[in-house]
Parts: sequence; C-alpha cells; structure tokens
Amino acid sequence: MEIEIQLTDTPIAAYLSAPTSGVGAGAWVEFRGLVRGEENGGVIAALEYEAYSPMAETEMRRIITELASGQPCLFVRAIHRIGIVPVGEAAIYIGIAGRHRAEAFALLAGFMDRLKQDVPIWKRRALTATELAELKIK
Amino acid sequence: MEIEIQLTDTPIAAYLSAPTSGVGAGAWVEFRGLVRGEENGGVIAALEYEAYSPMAETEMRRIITELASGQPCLFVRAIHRIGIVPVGEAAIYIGIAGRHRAEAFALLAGFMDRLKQDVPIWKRRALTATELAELKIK
Amino acid sequence: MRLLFFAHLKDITHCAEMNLPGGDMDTDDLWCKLIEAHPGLETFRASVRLAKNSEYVGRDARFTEADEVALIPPVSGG
Amino acid sequence: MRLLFFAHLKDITHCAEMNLPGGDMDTDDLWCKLIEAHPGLETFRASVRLAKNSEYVGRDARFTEADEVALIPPVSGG
Repeated sequence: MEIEIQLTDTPIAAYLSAPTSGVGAGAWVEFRGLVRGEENGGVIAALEYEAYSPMAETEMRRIITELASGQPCLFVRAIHRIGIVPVGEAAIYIGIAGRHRAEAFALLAGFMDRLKQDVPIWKRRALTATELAELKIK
Repeated sequence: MEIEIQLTDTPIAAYLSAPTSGVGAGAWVEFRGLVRGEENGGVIAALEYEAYSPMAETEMRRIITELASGQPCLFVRAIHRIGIVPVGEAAIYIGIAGRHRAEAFALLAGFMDRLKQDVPIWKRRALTATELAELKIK
Repeated sequence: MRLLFFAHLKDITHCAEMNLPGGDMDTDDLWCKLIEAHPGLETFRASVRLAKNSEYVGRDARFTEADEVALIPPVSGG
Repeated sequence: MRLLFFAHLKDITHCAEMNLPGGDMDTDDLWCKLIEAHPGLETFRASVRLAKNSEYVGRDARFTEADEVALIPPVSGG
C-alpha cells in the first residue's frame, strides 16, 4: 500500500488526482472536512490549526498502516492544513483507493475517528470576520 | 436537501465542484466506483452498462430521499454512467455534503448498498481488449 | 400494455419491448401471458421483479392496458 | 531534555518549548519538575498525554537528557 501524508499551510487543492498505480482499484473515495461558519454557537470566519508536525505525520501514517492491516487498501493520501483556514475551505483531505468500496469506506471512517483522538493537531482558535480581516492587513 | 441525479453515456468528470450552497457543510465526501481490470477471474478492458433510464433515476432519488430522512444531509449528487465504460474509469460517482461526516458517510454507504439492490442498472457484458478495439473501429 | 425487457432477458425475448393486448390483469395473469409469448422467461420468473410505470410492485399488483410494465432481473449497477 | 508545549498549554507556560536539565526520570519525576517550573500545568496533568521522540508513551515511560518530550493536550484536528 502506498501512503502519502502531508501537512500544509496553503489551501488543499480542489482537485487531487486518483493514483495512477491503482489498476486494481474498484473504489476511489475522497473526504474533505470543511471549516463550518459556526463554532460553539458563534459565527466564525476561520479556524486556526496548530500541529506538532513530525509527530502528526508519523501518527497519521501509523494509524493508516494499523487500520489497513484489517482493511487492506491500495493507496491512501492524507493532507491536513495548518494555520488559518477560512470557512468553507478544507482543513483535512483524505483520498483512498481500494479494490472494493467496503474496505475504503471502513478505512476512511476509522482514520477520521482516530485522527480526532490521537493526531497531535489542534484547533487553536476561532477567528471572527474582523479578526481575519486584521490578520490579512498585517 | 438538494439532489442531482444523472445518467450519462460520456465519461464522468474527474473534478466535480462541491455545492456552493453548502455554507453549513462540514463534510464533503465523494465516491467513484471504478471499472476493475478483471471480472469473474478474467482480464477485461471494459464493461457495458445498461439502464432502465427513467426508473433508474427515480429510484436513485427515492433511495436518497429515504436514507436522508435518517441521515439528513445538505446536498447529494449521483451520476451513473451507461454504455461502454473502460477499465479505470468511473461507472458511478456520488458526492455528498453534510453538516458532519457521520451522516454523509452513512448516506454514502447506504446509497451504494441500495443501488446494488434496487436501481435498474445492469452490467450487460464484459469486453476484452479486442472487443473494445473492434467497437472503436466501428 | 407495454412490456420492457432488460439485460439477459432481452437475449431470451430477442426484443427490448413488446405490446401485450388485454385489459385488467394481476401478476399471475401477466406471467402466464408472458411465458406463453416467451417460454424461456419461465426460468427467470422467481428472480425477476416487476415495475409498473417505473415503480416496483408486489405480487398483489394489478395492471391495465395503459401501464408500462418492466421486467427487472437482479440489478448490477455501480 | 527538550520539552514542547502545544495549544492552550502554551498560554500557561508562555513558551512553546523549554529545556529541562536532569538525567534519567520517570513520568512522576517529569511532572514534578514541570509543575515546579509552571504551576499552572498541574490542572492539565490528567488530560495531557506525553510523547517521547514523537511517540505516545505510557505512565511507565522513562526519559533521558537526550529525549524530546511533548505535552499533548486533547487533540482537535480534522
């Protein structure tokens, strides 16, 4: 299984190609976790994410490898954005190619659960529209 | 909830935009069911799909509506390709936007299960490379 | 009534659709007439579902001259 | 030993990292020294996990001068 892990402080591309190596792939599933316009009941304009970078990447790879032993897939790409992520943009992307959809869906759901338990990445703070605008001026 | 259903005899686009209306969306999940290079143990070059068109569309919409009553989502786009689909290309695409990932994943998995039980679409035959080439010459 | 055949059923009937004359029918009447016209269909009766005007119907369905009835063999989309 | 702080723990320590002198330690020794340096950390002890050289460690872990130890408060990625 091929694994690609990335932490990035720039927007995650709207289109990411499926792996060309996945000749045996019958399923290609992609997930984007988008920043929603509200956090704890308040209206927000962006979230700021912080990561313990080398460990976050190591953990993501470890989780995928562990899950894939039960749900063997062909290719997994996971990208987490750090820094300021405006509302509507993706904080996380995961793309999984599998022989069949069952293992790809299971790996996706399992990865997201584990990510939210174990991967050292934090929503550092929510920014209002004013705060986001001020940040852009600086 | 917005629903878009389509049957098409041309390739499904590699990139399909997320719905812009989904301001409250925290999850955008996409699935492509790809034609694999083997069918019943033999090497194939393509599959030919056939549909009972109006009913297939009606059924897909009905299934989505039914599932969404338990798993409310914001937007669902389902596209099934008919006719000859070469290996590696998508026979089906489904894109779901939801407030959270749980309902989007559940709707996706549920839809695919029901599709394979109830939607009047058939794998009509598998084509070898030779058969596919002959078809292109015609 | 307009009858539609799909997938391998077309290989049996050698046609994608046919007109079946006759008025009010239940599913047994319909199958009798179908098998009379295309004896090869009998083998598939147990696995085929019927749809009336693009909706699945049960064994208690009734059909009229104006209906479009489709024979739906096990599907295999996706 | 190099110590790393993340998220709200940085608001307590007012720094992202610090050097903690001292040789072989277990988790209790480490927490004692940490709380001595930053008393505000005590409240978070129960919810914070420790990672040694980018891997989570349990309560039986031991640390040496050469280790990089991170305090990992509950994560919230995705």
